[in-house]
Amino acid sequence: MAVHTFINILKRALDEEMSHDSAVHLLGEDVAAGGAFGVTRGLVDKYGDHRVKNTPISEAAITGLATGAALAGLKPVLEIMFIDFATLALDCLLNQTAKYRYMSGGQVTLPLVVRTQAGAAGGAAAQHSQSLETFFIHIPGLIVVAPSSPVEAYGLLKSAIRYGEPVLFIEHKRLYTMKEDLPDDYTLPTIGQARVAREGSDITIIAYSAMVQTALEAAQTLADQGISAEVLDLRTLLPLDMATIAQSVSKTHRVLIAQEAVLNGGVAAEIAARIGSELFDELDGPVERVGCPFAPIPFAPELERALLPGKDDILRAVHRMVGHA
Amino acid sequence: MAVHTFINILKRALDEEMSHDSAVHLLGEDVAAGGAFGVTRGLVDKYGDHRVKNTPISEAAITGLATGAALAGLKPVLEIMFIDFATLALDCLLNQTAKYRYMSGGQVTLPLVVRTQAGAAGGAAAQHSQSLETFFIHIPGLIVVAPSSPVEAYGLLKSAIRYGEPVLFIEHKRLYTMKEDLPDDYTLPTIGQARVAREGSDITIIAYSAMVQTALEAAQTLADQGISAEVLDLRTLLPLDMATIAQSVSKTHRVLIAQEAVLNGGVAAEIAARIGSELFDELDGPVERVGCPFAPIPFAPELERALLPGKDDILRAVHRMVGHA
Amino acid sequence: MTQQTLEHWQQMYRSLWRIRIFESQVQRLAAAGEVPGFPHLSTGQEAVAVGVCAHLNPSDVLYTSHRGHGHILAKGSDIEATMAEIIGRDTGLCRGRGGSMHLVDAANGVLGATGVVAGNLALAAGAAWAAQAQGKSDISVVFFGDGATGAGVFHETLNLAALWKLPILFVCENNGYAEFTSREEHSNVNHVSAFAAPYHIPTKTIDGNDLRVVHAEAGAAIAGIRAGQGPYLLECMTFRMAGHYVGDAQQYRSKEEMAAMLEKCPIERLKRHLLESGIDAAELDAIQNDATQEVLAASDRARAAPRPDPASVMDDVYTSPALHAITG
Amino acid sequence: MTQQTLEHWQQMYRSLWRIRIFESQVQRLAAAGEVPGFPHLSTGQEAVAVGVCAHLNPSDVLYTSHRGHGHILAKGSDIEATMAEIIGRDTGLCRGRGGSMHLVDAANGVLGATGVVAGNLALAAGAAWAAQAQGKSDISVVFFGDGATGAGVFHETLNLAALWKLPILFVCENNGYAEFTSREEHSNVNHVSAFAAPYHIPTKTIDGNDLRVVHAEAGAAIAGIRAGQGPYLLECMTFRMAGHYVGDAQQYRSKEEMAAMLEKCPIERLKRHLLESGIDAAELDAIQNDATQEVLAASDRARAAPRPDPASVMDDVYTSPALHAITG
Ligand SMILES: Cc1ncc(C[n+]2csc(CCOP(=O)(O)OP(=O)(O)O)c2C)c(N)n1
Ligand SMILES: Cc1ncc(C[n+]2csc(CCOP(=O)(O)OP(=O)(O)O)c2C)c(N)n1
Ligand SMILES: [Mg+2]
Ligand SMILES: [Mg+2]
Repeated sequence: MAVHTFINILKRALDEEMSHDSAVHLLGEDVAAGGAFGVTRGLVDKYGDHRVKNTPISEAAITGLATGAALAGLKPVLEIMFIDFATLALDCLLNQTAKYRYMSGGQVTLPLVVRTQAGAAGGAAAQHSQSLETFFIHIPGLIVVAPSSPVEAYGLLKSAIRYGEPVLFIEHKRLYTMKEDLPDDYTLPTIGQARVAREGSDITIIAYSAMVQTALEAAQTLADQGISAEVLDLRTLLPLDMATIAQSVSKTHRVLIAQEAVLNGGVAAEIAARIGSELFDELDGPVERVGCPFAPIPFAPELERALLPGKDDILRAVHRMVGHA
Repeated sequence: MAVHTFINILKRALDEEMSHDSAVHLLGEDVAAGGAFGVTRGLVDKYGDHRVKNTPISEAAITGLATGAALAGLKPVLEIMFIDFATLALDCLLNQTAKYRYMSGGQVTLPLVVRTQAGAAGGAAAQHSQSLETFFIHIPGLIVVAPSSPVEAYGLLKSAIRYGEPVLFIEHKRLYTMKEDLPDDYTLPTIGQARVAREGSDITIIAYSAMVQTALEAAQTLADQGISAEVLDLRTLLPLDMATIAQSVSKTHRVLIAQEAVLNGGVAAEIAARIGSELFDELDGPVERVGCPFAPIPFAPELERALLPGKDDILRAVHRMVGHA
Repeated sequence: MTQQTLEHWQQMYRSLWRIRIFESQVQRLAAAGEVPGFPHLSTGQEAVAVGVCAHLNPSDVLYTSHRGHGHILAKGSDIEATMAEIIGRDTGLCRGRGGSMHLVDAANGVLGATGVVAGNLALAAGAAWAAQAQGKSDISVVFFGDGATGAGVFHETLNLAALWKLPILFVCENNGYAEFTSREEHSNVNHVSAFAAPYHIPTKTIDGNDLRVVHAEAGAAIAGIRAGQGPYLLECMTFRMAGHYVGDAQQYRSKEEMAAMLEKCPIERLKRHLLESGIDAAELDAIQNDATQEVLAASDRARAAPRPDPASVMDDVYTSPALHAITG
Repeated sequence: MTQQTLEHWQQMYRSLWRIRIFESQVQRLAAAGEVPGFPHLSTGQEAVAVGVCAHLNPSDVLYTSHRGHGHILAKGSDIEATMAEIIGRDTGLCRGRGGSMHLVDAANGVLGATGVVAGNLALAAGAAWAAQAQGKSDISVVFFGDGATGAGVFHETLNLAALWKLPILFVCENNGYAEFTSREEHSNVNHVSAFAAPYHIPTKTIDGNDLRVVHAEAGAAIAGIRAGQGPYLLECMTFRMAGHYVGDAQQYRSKEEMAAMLEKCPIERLKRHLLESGIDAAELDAIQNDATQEVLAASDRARAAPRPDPASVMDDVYTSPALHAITG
């Protein structure tokens, strides 16, 4: 067992996959220097600059390049420095990458992982703080993964690289310095399966990415107040693991979904809609959502804090839903 | 009163707004020739090529150009030929256009209309058939409008041009040849207000764009079967008119939402989530959705038909929800 | 002419006709309502396809635009399967999922057409990168129109290709139009080859309607690429004899312009040359007839093929069939 | 030197120092934890800002990148309000909503900085189009880094600007780096000015650390633009003396490189020139001191200003306050 930060364990996952499969190549802006956050630091020394490739600031072309390389036999792991700039890659991801297999009638496979980094922290402001995962769950042909902790990131990144589909892998900047033990007997998670992060019986809190940590903190406080909250970590946003959700909801009959993204048209809306339809009879009350109010992320810390959803928002919502403890 | 096609009435709206406000300028690929569908045909002869400007195939730059021009005093109406290519403009729309007013602390206004064309018809295939409105309802700062008929398009386009916010205006290709009378006493609709397209009492069908016509056809059939369906035409997808929705749901207690876009993470999910939360006690059964299964739009007509949601899907859903007539 | 060169030119003459007849047939079928969507014909531009693809192996990768029928046939894809795809049949290259703008024939190195202008230039660079990374001698070729050079990703891709010295041939078919708008209204840059200079990418602007010129210049360019010299940009000046898509009445073009174009028809030009070289007119007619028969017979077989099964509509969204159930 | 030119150069010397001191102060405040986010300093590049902006009127529109403090101060924006924004105060240019990368001062023609590399080049072209359409004589100026030329929209914008003959000055500050990666790893194109040639856009590569050169060349370029000659691309070769952002340890740069840069400091160079022209050293010291006092006093006032009210966080998402309620 060893302690790892999120950043270091991602590097370990990349290192292991590169050493076991020579088709795996890294590319992205500054990846040879380690990228903006140091995730890939040092890998160029081990694998050379033909497998760890710096790119120009050309999000559209490098995404197309990675897509074309995946169609031609490589397993590229592309880094898009901030998810805010993944919009520059969206034409490719939507119109080429995700549709290639379908449009070709199944002739091709496209083993590609696009790592990117999302979320708000520390005044990164409106163009470096967004949570844009929703765009990608609306794209047939993509897989979307959003790990909630270092160990989760390790396992999910390795699984994603081996998965053989185009995967968007979203890392939350607030998690980068989080530390966690990697168990010796660790086994890789299955893409598409959610995880019960904490068991409970009064209410289900569904979350993903950094919000899982927030939900766990809230659940701890709720426990002290006599409310037993189950926390689900979705892990994969596309596809959604409705089976695990159904299991939990059939037990708790109350659901709160928490996300950092703006609520309108967000991932939580899809989950709420599905639960509202498929599990209507299990519900003792409305499915509620916690998320960002409908505004860009402001710069000043007071404003950023005021806007971003956090533990208190979860607590308030749960209290409203189950009655004060 | 005069009969107009969707295409011609859009041209009339543009013509009227250009003649009454010299700040209104058109730009886009082939707009001088009329655009791919002839909407702007002839306007260059009337207003000159300094107000009806052909652009290169540069979706990112022309969207930025229109944004910068709006910030500097023009009221541009930009055409993006297919919404499928609006992804190339998304970085600008998301990171610049929609956020400018907020990020500047309210210093600027941005009166801009981006007209685009969406939806599937006649084998246009995976890259020319999409319904991507969901991307845009997730962007604080934008307004999203999707008219359902010629007269609606006329009024909403004129209102959008005068509105003073950045508006995405989505035209459905299947509606282009639809004809409708423009009443002499027509008054412009208010952006943000939905419309009851047909009154009913057993179930509310919420739709927008071409799907409103499909829903109206379904409602007619349902009426023959003794089921009274109310059809709401959202008109504006962002913001959502929850007041009109609430009014209808409080009457019918059953809701079906119909969209052409793939369901997962779509506009209907947001509506379902809001109704599930805000109107939970009004519901006699689960809120259901009809939409496209999770796949790209295939080319062959048999496949396109098999995938696209239509009247029969609405009928089936309603029958399930209210019991066979 | 030696027997060998003679046969070589005869074969290319045949290849030109196969494309021309194929697309006339697409046009006919479209008029009869048998072609879904809006196919774009390369009529008048066939010499580019034939001259470039003559130098390609099946393992070389080809990407093309919305106007790609000719390139794909010239690379050797099956006529029947190509036509079957364009008319939406289950026996089509893509089982009827793709259509004219999304033709893919992976087994033949055709990685595909795209309906997004400039949308696959970077993918072609990716294929070149993969070949380079895998130590293969294959190259990547991508065809695109002059309008595509207005798209930013074209320039991003040139930069990457030059920087990484990728084995890729960029072939621009400059037909002077993007849809209904002439080149002058799109750009001050008359010659697309000008875009190569900043990156030190070798380039040439050539007469794309002269098959002999295209063949020679493409051959030289490809030899250089295979020798490790990195990317090359070949600009072929040509004319779109048909409308932008089948059904375009081309009111934006003058009669003079249309007439001048006919003069430059690449098939007529090769024919004149072959006749001058002493080949028998009857022999050329026989080639033309033969190509016509071949294409029409393939087209008929394609038209007799079954339509896709609606129940298969969710196939192949993902590699794993299990995923459809989860997300459908 | 005439009295007038003397005063002119003294004012620009002062302007250089104001920027230098301002950014040292940002760095100090950042180290003390008073600056949210990750500000980027233009230390070493000030001559570009001062030399170009000396030719601008308040009604000319300025756009800049993530490294824009200098440009904005040189255009004449208020020091206190600029600092207040960078430290997130309610009295800041953008009421604390924007921060260092999103400075906007519309009343002064500063339409803003952006955190998206190359993200506002086309907006700047839009401002130029609006001026042209409205028959104004204003021009638009956009500053960007060499890395931004890797982005497709840069090329799309050049094409549009040339085609529409827009009154816009593109100013590239080529500092040889994009973040931690040197220009050689980004592109084969050493000089950004090479990108202008295909479009026939006039261009020059100049020494961006020599204020006199920048001032003269920018003046000539802007005069041409105002005279209706269309766009101009000015490439200023310069050096980023600070890290990419405050906190960057710059381990990717050698000691020699760092030392060589100091030699080229634009302020030292102007100072040497002014001394050689016979200006008194004491006078220059006085200017420096004066600028220092001005900036530090403004900074102190900014630091004493109130923080934004959290209750105002939903203001200005839309123009109409009614919309917040509907969508909030
Ligand atoms: C990104 C994008 N924008 C717009 C279109 C619509 N469109 C289809 S073909 C075309 C013109 C293309 O011109 P060119 O590249 O010269 O190719 P050509 O048709 O002349 O062969 C346009 C604008 C598109 N398909 N993709
Ligand atoms: C579209 C986009 N991609 C990546 C980034 C991350 N990033 C910020 S600054 C920068 C380097 C910019 O280099 P250059 O344009 O030369 O400007 P400089 O920092 O040297 O002034 C990068 C890659 C970004 N902000 N935007
Ligand atoms: Mg063309
Ligand atoms: Mg730089």
